Amino acid sequence: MAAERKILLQHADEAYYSPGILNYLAQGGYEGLKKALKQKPEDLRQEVLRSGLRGRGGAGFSCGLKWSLVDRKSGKPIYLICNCDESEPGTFKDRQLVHKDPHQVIEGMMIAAYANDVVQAFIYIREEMPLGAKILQGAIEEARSMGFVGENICHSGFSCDIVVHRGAGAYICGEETGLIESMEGKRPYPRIKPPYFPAVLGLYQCPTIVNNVETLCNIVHIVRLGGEAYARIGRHGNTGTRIWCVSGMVQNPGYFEIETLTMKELLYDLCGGPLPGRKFTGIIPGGASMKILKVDDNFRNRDGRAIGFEDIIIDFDGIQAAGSMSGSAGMIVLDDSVNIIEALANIIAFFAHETCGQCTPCREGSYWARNILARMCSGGAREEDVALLYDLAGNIGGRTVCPMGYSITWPVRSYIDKFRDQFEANAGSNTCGVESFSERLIEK
Amino acid sequence: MAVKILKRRPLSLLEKTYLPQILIGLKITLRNLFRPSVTLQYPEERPDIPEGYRGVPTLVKDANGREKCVACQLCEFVCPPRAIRITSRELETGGEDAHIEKAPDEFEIDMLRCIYCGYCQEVCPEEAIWLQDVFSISGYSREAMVFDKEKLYQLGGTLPDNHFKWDRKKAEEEAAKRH
Amino acid sequence: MDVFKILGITAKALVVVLVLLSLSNLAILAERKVSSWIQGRVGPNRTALPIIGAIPFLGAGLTRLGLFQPLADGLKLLLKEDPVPDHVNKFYYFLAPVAAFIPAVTAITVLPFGEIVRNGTPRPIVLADLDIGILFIFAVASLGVYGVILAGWASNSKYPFLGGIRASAQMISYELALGLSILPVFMWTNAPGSQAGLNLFAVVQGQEHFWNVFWMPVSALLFLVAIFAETNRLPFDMAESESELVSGFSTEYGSFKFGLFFLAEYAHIVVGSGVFTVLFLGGWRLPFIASYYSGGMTGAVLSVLVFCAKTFLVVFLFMWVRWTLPRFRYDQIMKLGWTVMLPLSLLNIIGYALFLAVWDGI
Amino acid sequence: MSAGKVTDGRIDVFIDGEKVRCPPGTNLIDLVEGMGKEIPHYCYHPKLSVSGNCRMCLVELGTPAMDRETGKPVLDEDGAPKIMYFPNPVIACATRLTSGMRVRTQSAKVRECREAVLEFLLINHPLDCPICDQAGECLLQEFATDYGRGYSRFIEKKVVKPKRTVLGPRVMLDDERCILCSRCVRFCQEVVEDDVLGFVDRGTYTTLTCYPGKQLENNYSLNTVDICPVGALTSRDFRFRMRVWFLKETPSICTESSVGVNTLVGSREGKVYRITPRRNDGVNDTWMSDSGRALYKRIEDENRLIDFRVNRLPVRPEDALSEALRRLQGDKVAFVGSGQSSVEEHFLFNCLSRAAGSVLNCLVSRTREGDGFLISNDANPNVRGALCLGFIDTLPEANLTGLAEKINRGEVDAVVVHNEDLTTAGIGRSLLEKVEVIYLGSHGNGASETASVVIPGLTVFEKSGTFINQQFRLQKFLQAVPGPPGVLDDLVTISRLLNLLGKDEGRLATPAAVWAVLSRRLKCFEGISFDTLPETGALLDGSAFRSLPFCEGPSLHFEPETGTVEARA
Repeated sequence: MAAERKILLQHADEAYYSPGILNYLAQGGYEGLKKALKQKPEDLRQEVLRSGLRGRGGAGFSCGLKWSLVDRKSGKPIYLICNCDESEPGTFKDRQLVHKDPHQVIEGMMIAAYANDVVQAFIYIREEMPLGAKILQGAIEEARSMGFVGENICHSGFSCDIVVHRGAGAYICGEETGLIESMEGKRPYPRIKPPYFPAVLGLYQCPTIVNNVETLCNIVHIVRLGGEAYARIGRHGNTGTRIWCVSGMVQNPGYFEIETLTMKELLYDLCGGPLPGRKFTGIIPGGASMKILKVDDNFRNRDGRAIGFEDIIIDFDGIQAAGSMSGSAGMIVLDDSVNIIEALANIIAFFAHETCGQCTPCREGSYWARNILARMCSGGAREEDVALLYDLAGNIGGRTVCPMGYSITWPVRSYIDKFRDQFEANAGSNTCGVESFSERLIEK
Repeated sequence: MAVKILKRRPLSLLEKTYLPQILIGLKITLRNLFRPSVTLQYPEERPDIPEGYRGVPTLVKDANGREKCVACQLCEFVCPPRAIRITSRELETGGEDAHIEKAPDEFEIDMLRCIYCGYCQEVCPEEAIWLQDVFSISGYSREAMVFDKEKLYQLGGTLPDNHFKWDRKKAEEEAAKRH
Repeated sequence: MDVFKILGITAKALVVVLVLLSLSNLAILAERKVSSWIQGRVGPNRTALPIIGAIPFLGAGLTRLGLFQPLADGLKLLLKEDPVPDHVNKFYYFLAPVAAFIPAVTAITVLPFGEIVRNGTPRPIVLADLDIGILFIFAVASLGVYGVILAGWASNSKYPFLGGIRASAQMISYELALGLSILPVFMWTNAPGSQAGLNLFAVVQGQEHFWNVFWMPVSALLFLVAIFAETNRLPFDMAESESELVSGFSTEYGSFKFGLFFLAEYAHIVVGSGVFTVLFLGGWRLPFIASYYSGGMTGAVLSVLVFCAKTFLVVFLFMWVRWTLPRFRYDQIMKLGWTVMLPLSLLNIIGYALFLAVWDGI
Repeated sequence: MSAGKVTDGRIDVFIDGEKVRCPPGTNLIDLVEGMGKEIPHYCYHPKLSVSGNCRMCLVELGTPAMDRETGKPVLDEDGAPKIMYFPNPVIACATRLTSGMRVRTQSAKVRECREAVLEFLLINHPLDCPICDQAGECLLQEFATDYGRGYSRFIEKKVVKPKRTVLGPRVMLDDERCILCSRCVRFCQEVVEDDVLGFVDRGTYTTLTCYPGKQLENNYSLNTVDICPVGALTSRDFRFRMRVWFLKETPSICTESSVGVNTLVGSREGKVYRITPRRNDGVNDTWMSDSGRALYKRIEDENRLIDFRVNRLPVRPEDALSEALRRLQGDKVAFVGSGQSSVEEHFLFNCLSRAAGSVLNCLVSRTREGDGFLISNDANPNVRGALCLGFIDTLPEANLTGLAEKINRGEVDAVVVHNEDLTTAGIGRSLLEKVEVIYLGSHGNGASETASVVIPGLTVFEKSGTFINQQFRLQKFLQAVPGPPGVLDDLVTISRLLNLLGKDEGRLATPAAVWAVLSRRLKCFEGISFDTLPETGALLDGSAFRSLPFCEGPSLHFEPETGTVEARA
C-alpha cells in the first residue's frame, strides 16, 4: 500500500497546527533561514542547483538554472516574486500551503531572496484568495516583528521586505510576464520573449525571479537537508516530493504529497479508486490545460518501454513520457459517467473567458472553439465541425506570446484524438445529451 | 501561322446563269411576305422584358422602404463611362436608422453617358442598384437626363428581398446589450 | 382640228398623266409596304386623314394600309425647305429633275392600255396610236438618263458625279440589249402579210392566244433585265447605290426636286412594266379568251383593269427582286451587259430568225 | 565561410536563402521591407515600440547551432554551419537579427500561420468594407487577398461592439472593426505622451476606450487614424466623405510651422479631401499635427481672392499688371515679402525688388509657442528661404517699424505686398492710405482692402515649389489641385512683372525654370534641380546664418544649436 511522503505538508495537516509563527518556530521554523544566512549566496544557489529542484508552477523548469540566468551585472535591483496566482482548474495546492503554513512560504522566500541578492520580494496572490492574503499579511507582520523579514534579518545585515500584492482577477496573471505587467499596474498582457525575459528585464525592467509557492517552500527543505540529500528524494531529474491535487470521479479526492508513485498507487490506494460501478475513462494529469490521457491506451515510460495506464509514474518525466505534462499537478479524473464533449466544452469555455485578448489566435480562436463546442453540446453540430475544431485549435498553440495558446490546442486536439469516436458520433445529432448546455457556456 | 487555302467548288453551268439562285432567293422573300410581321406596335405594344434584362440603372429600397445604398461608391469606381456621381453623408445616430451609418446624399447617374453595361449592379455589395426593365429614357435637356436620387428611387421602387440587413444588425446589437 | 378636239385630247392626256402619277405614288407606297412585309415589318400604318381616317372600320383599315402615307410624303417633299448648294451649276441643276421627269411621263402617250370594240373593230385605248410606238418609247425613255447625268454633273460634287457617270455607262451598255431583245417580238408580229409594223396594239393583238413570254422566254428575260437596268432598279441601281455613293446623282437634291426624281423613277417603273406587259404578257388579254372585250364600254373598262393588274404584277416583281438581290458591283454590271446580255440577245435574234425561217418555210 | 563572421560591424543573414548584410540587431520586418519584399504585419509600426500581438508576421527562424561545451558552431558533414530552426514560428517584428540567422518568410508553414491568423482576425470583423473609410488602404483587405480563404468557416454570431464611439473631437472609433493591435495606444503613450487610450474587457470582447473623463483631444490625435491598420479609428472630418481610392495623393509640405512636416494631399477632381503625413525620418517621422490637416479648408475660404482689381474694381489681368507696373516704375517702392512664400517666389520677388530699385525689403514674422514636437515657434514655413536668397538679411519682425517710418517720412510711396496683412504688422490703415499698395496674395485681408492693385494668388495646394525648413532642409511640394479659374500662379505674375519692367529673365513661370537659374546663381543651391530634388528633401549649409537668433526651440528632429538630431530611440 503506497503512502504519502509529507515534507512540505509535514506539519500543516497535523491536528491543532495553526498558521501562527509560534507554531512554526516550535517545529523548527526559520532554522533554514538562519542556516542560509550563514552561507554565501553563491553557495546557496549551487546547493539549489545540486538539489535538482524543478519549478512546481507548471513548466518544470530547473529552479537553480532559473536563478543562474538572473542578470546580476546590470546594477539594477533584483526582485523576487512569489507566484501565488493559482488559478488552473484542478489545482489547489498553493492555497493549502498559504493557508496552513504561511511561514514556510515566507522562509522560503527569504532564503531565495538572500541567495539572489534580492532587495524586495513580493507575493502576488490571487484576487480570489482574500483569506490567503490576510493570512500572509499577518504572517509577514509576525515574521517582521521577529526579525525574519525586513531590515537586517537575523542580524545578518541582509535586508529584504515582502509586499503582498493582490492580483487583479485573471488567469493570465499566473503567467510570469503577465504577472509582472499586472504588478506594474497594467493589463496582464504577457510580454514578448525576447527581449523581456524576467531574469533580465522583469518587474520595472529589472531582473526578476518569479517562483511558485511550492517551489519556494521546497527551498526551505533543500537548505535544511542539503542539496545532495534532497536530490535523493524522488527519481533522478524529478527530485523532491510533489503535492498532487486529485479531483473528479474518485472516491477520495484531495491533495497528496507524494514522492514517486504510479497512477495505480495514487488513484486506487490513496484516492480509493473509481466511484462504485464506474470506470475511469480519462485523466487530465496536470490541470485543465494539459492533454488528456485515455485510460485504455498503451503508454510508454521514460525509457521507452510500453506500459499500461496503471504503471505511469507520476512525476515530470513519467507523465511527459506518457504523452502529457504534469503541469501544476492538478489531476482531474474522468469516468464513464462524464460526457467527453461536455467536459471539453467546459474547459474551453473557461479558457475563452480567461484569454487576455492580446494575441489574435488565442483571442479569436478560443471564442470560436467555445462557440463550436457549445453548438456541439446543444445540438448544432455539423459533420465538418470536428475537423474544423481540430484544425483551428492547431492554429493557436505555439503562435502566441505566452504558452496559454496551448491551453486551447492541447485539450481540443488530445480530446479529439483520443475520443474521436464520441465526437464523430455526435456530429449531426441533436444533442450530446446535455440539456441547455450552451446557455451555461455562452458568456453573460 | 499556316495559311490554308480553301478550294472553291466550281459553279455548274446552271449556277453560272444565276437564275436558279435568283429564283431560290425570290422564293425565300416571297415566303417572308406571307409571314406575320414581328414588329411590335410600340408604344401600344410593349415587349416582354426577360429576366436579367439590363435596362436603366435604378436605385431600390429594401422591403421596409429604407434605402439600401450605403454610398460605397464602388459603382462610381467601376462605371466605365463615369456616369455615376455620389456624395455621401453620415447619418445621425438614433431613430429608425440607428444601424445605418452612411447613406448617399446625392446620387446622380448621367443617362446620356450610361452604357447599360450593368457593372454597377454587379459590383454593388448592397444590391441597391439594379438595371431594371425600363429601356426608353428621354428628356428635353442634358440636365433632365442626369437622374438624381429621387428619380432613381422612383424608377427603382422597392425590391422585396430577404436581406433585412439593418434589422439583423439591430437584433444582434440588442442581443448583445442583454448580456 | 377644232378647239374641242384639242381640249378633249388635252383632257385625256391630263387624265392619263394624273393616273400615271397617282400610280407612281401608289407604287412608292407599295414599295414601302412590300419591303416591310418581306422584312417581317409592318410598314407605314400611322398616317391618317382627319375625316376619312375617323370613319369607323374603313378609316382604320385605310390607315393601317398606309394609304394616306403617299399624301404625307408628297406634302413633305413639297413643303420642305429647298436648299440649293452654292457650288452647283444652277441652270442645269434645276433642269435635271425636270429632264428626268418629263420623259418618264411622256412615254405613256403611245402605250395602249386597253381596247375598245367599236363597230366590231377593236381599237386601242391609247393617247396616240403610233405605228412606231416602240421606237417612240425607246427614244423618249432613253432621254430620262439625261436627267440623271445632268444632275450628277450639275451637282458639282463627287458622289453625284460618279452616279451620273455610272448611269450613262450603264445606259449605253444595256440599251443595246434592250433594243435587240424585242426584235423577235416584232419579227413574230410582222409575220408575212401582216401590216403591224412597230405598232404596240398590233403586238397585243398578236398575242391573242399565246403570250409572247412563252414563245420567246429568252427575249422576255433579256428585256426584263434590261429594263431593270434602264430604270436604275436594284440590282442595277448604279446611279444611286447608297451604300457607296451616299445617294448617287441625287445627293445634292432635296425637297421638291428630289421628289421629281423620285416620282420619275417610279413612273419609269410603271411605264416599263406596262411595256413589258404589252410586249410579253399579252397586254389586256387573258389566255384562250379571244374576244372577251366585245361588249363595248364594259369590255373596255375590263381590259384596262386587266392591263393594270398585269402591270402591277410586274411592278411587284420589280420590288420583289429589289428586296431579294444584292447590288451588283459596277464592273459586274459592265461585264454582264457587254459579255452576256449583248451576245445573248444577238444569238437570240439569230436563233429566232432561223426558227422563223424554218417555220415559215414549212 | 563568411556566414557568422562579423565584418565591418555588419553581419550576414539569409532571408529565404538570399544573403543580406545588415547591422546587427536590425529589425527583421524593416530589413525585409528594404529588400522590396513584405512580411505582413498589423501591430508593428517602425516608429513605435514592438508589442507583437497581431501574430501576423510569424516567420520561421533558424540560428546556427552552437556547441554548448566549446561555444563553436556545429558543422554539417559538408562543413556548413548546422542551422537549428525553432520548432515554433517566431514573430518577425520582435526579431533582432544576429549573425548567421536564417529566415523563411514564404514557406508553406509560414503561409499556413498567416492564413490562420487572418482567419482568426476576420471571424469577428464586420463586413463593413462598403462603408469603411479604410477600404482601399486597409491592411486587412490587402492581406485577405493574399492569405484569405475566400469564404468563411465561421457560422456563429460575430461579437457586437459599439460602432460609433466618440473618442475625441476629431476621432471616432468603430469598435467592431478594431483588431486590437494597440498601435494607437502605443502612439499616445510613447509619441505624444498623452496616455488616454487603453483596452477594457478581455478576450475577444476587448474594447478600445478612453480613460473615463478624458478624451483623445491632443493635437496629434489624427495620427492614430493614420496608423490604424483597419478602419476602427476614423477621422471625423474625413469620415464618409470620399473613398480613398479616388484620391490622388500629391506630396506636399505643411505650412503650419517652420518644421516643414512632409504631407500627402489627397484630392479628387480639384477638391482636397484630406491631408495625411508623409514619412520623412529626418523631419516628422510618420506624424503630423491635427491643426496642419485642417489647413486645406483655407482653399475655399470666404475671403479668398479670385479677381484682379484696380482701385477695388475688377479688371482684366493684363490691366491689373500694367497698373501694377506703373506704380512699380516710381523710385520709392518698398517690398514686403512673406514667410509663407516658396523659395522660387522669394527669388523672383527679390529680382523684382532689385529691378524696381526697392528702398526697403522686409518680412513679417509670425511667432507663437510651439509644442516642441512638430509645431515650432515660427509659424512661417520659409523664413530661411528668404534669408538664403538674400531678400532679407535679418530676421523678420512682427512690427514693420522701419517701413512705417519711411512711409511717414515720405520715402516710400508704393508698397508691394505678398500675402501679408500690413494692418496687423504695425502699419495702420491711415498710414497705408498714404501709399499705393500692390497686393499679391491668395486671401483678402486689411492690406488687400486698401490696395490699389490686387492680384490674386494661389495657396500652397495649388502650386509647386520648395520651402526651407528650420533645419535648412530644402523640401519640395507639388501642385495638388488647380487654382480658381483665371487666377495666375504667383510665379507667373511676378515673372511677367519682371519682364514688363524690362528685366528679361526669360520665362521663369515654373519652379523648374526658376531652379535652373537659381542653382547657377546662388552658391548654396549649387547642383540642385527641382525635378531631381529627393522626396525627403536636401539639407543645405545654413552655417552662414547660425549667428541669427532664430526663435525655434527643440522639436522632433531639431535642436536649435545643431540643426538636426538623430531620430529619437
